[in-house]
Amino acid sequence: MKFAIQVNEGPYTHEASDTAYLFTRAALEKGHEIFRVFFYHDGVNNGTNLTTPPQDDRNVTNRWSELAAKHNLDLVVCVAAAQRRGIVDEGEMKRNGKSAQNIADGFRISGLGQLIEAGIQADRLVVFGD
Amino acid sequence: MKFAIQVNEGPYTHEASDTAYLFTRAALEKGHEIFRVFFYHDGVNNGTNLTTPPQDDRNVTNRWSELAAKHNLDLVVCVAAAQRRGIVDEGEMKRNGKSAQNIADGFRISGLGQLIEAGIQADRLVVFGD
Amino acid sequence: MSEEMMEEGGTIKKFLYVNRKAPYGTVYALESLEVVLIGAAFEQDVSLVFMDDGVFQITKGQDTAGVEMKNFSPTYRALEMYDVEKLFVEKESLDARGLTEDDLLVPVEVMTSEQIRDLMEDQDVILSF
Amino acid sequence: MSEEMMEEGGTIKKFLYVNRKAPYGTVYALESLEVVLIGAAFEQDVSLVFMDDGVFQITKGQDTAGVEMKNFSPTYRALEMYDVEKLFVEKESLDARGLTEDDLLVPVEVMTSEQIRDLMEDQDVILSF
Amino acid sequence: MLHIINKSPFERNSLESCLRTASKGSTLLFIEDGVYAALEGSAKADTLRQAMQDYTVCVLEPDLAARGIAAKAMDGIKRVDYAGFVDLVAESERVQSWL
Amino acid sequence: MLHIINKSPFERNSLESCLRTASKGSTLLFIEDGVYAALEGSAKADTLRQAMQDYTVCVLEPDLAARGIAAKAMDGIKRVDYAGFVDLVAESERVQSWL
Repeated sequence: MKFAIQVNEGPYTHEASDTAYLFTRAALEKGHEIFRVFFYHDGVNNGTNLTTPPQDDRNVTNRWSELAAKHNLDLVVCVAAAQRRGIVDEGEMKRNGKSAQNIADGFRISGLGQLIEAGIQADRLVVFGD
Repeated sequence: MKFAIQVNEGPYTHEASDTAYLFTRAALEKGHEIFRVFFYHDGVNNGTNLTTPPQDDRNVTNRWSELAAKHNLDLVVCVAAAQRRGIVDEGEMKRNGKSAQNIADGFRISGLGQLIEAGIQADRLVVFGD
Repeated sequence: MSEEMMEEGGTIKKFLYVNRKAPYGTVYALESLEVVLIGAAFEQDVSLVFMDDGVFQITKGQDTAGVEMKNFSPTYRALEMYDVEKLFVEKESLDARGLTEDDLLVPVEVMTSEQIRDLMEDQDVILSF
Repeated sequence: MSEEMMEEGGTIKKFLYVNRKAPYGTVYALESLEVVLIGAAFEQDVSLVFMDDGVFQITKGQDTAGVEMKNFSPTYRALEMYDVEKLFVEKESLDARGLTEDDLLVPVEVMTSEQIRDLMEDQDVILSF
Repeated sequence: MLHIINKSPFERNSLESCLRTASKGSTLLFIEDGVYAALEGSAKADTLRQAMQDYTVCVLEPDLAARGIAAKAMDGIKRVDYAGFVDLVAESERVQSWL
Repeated sequence: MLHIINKSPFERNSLESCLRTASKGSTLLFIEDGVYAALEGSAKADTLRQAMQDYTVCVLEPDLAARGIAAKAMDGIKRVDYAGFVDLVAESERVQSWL
């Protein structure tokens, strides 16, 4: 079956990203397809490569990046939400005259249409948030 | 009177940073002293210089930076909370091998002791959060 | 998914946006509205439900000058132009807040919890904010 | 502030940490504990109150292997070593959750709402999480 | 003592918890989504009316106006702006935010 | 239909709102802080016991264990792991998260 996942909260502050990750991993292990993981609201903060969590804690962003690399996942960060919160790729950096980019491996910035498309294309859309 | 302010949530997602800003500005206008504004939990996300909010909306980070410049405010971002969420200054960038820094003008990264000190030194500590 | 239809080569699904949070205290109401506006271009079968504190999103007379935020409530009036016309409000939520249909800034259909229940069961995709 | 004293050249204030949120669902409990640990070095007069869902922070038997998070509950047992020994729990919050003192992993003093009320009025700085 | 409540009483338990532990004579200030507690005719109006007998009840006017309920707030609630908020904090020996 | 509840019933109104609008025969899944609804002997236990007559009630076991209440959950609640969570979603024609 084809799943789409929406993540509405950033790393660590809420459990949403953890649950979404563990759900996604379990779905892949069961042979399901993940059409897309869409990061919205503070969820875009999962896509920064600038975190340094404590050594004895999970690394939320790296975990997503690694799962994406292994299963060729489409991790999409909403551009409008990302602009409000400061998640930037090379294109956004140039377009908005920012001094740096901080998008993590395996994530890409795109529009809200990607969420609607995921809702249309997937058999199930599951929302994780606060 | 000497106030200290604690901000626990990031820009836009919760009203906390807005209320803290408007409170701080009003306190300064009334002639009070702001000993320190301490950003904790997701509040550290107020200190990124990578946001590009919509043109017709307020710019939460710039507003803090400008208020700090005008009144010589001490805007402190908690280092432990910042590491979990990817707010980085030059020192942190080098120490943790990060590719970029994103700390906004007028903000500095320091330890939790700065919050306790603020509680001790200020006449009132007001907490804004979720 | 029995509700799906193929039309002009595309799938049409029933999308329900469930709005349960108050505006301004958090950004969910505003960013949910942004999804609805973008989503309108996809020509799906869209409904919006306002329940719990979500009914405050469409309360008349919002004036955000004092909090220095953008008043986005007029945008709900523009939904019609995007062919988003199915707006439902839970009666029980209005009652608990001392509000009536007259307090709302857009035409809506007021529904009981039971009717909302049936509406939810008739959807393909439920986006909750 | 009548409670302030000068001692060895420093101010000693009464700090109260009010913990009202459950662990793991949000990070507030963990990051609040980090404040308490750092704050201990300042040798202030520190009290902790656990009320509402905050009582779950010190519930016995937490096992976080399945959620792949760090179990930070043993740290509450270490507070004693930091001379943080005044831990109060609201009885009404325990009762509503079907818990008793036996379910808690650290020695605490169980207080009624009225006693918590007096405790709050006796503080200089209240940090709420 | 000043108690600051920023959560909707329809969504969360902060108002109840505050009322359980606030001393008589304290001041309650409703801000952000907390201002919905001031709504006349709501299911929480009786709770607040009762509270007004033991406490001074204030509401942050800009948050009330933002939400379109400035004309619907109960009588007897003191309305303050941000400057008035600052005064309340300055006048109170201690402050508790019910986050 | 699958209803996912991730908020503590002691802090928020999501459980009540879900019960008001969930059809008989639906499945309720408690995750994250929502799992506290499963506590035997709590002030919400009767609400949940009642709900178990109309709905299939499930709880995410890893979240229950994390919170130290695995031994305190009410009888009659089905415990699932993440794989079981995936199955519940796959089996349900539609999913509503009560955020």
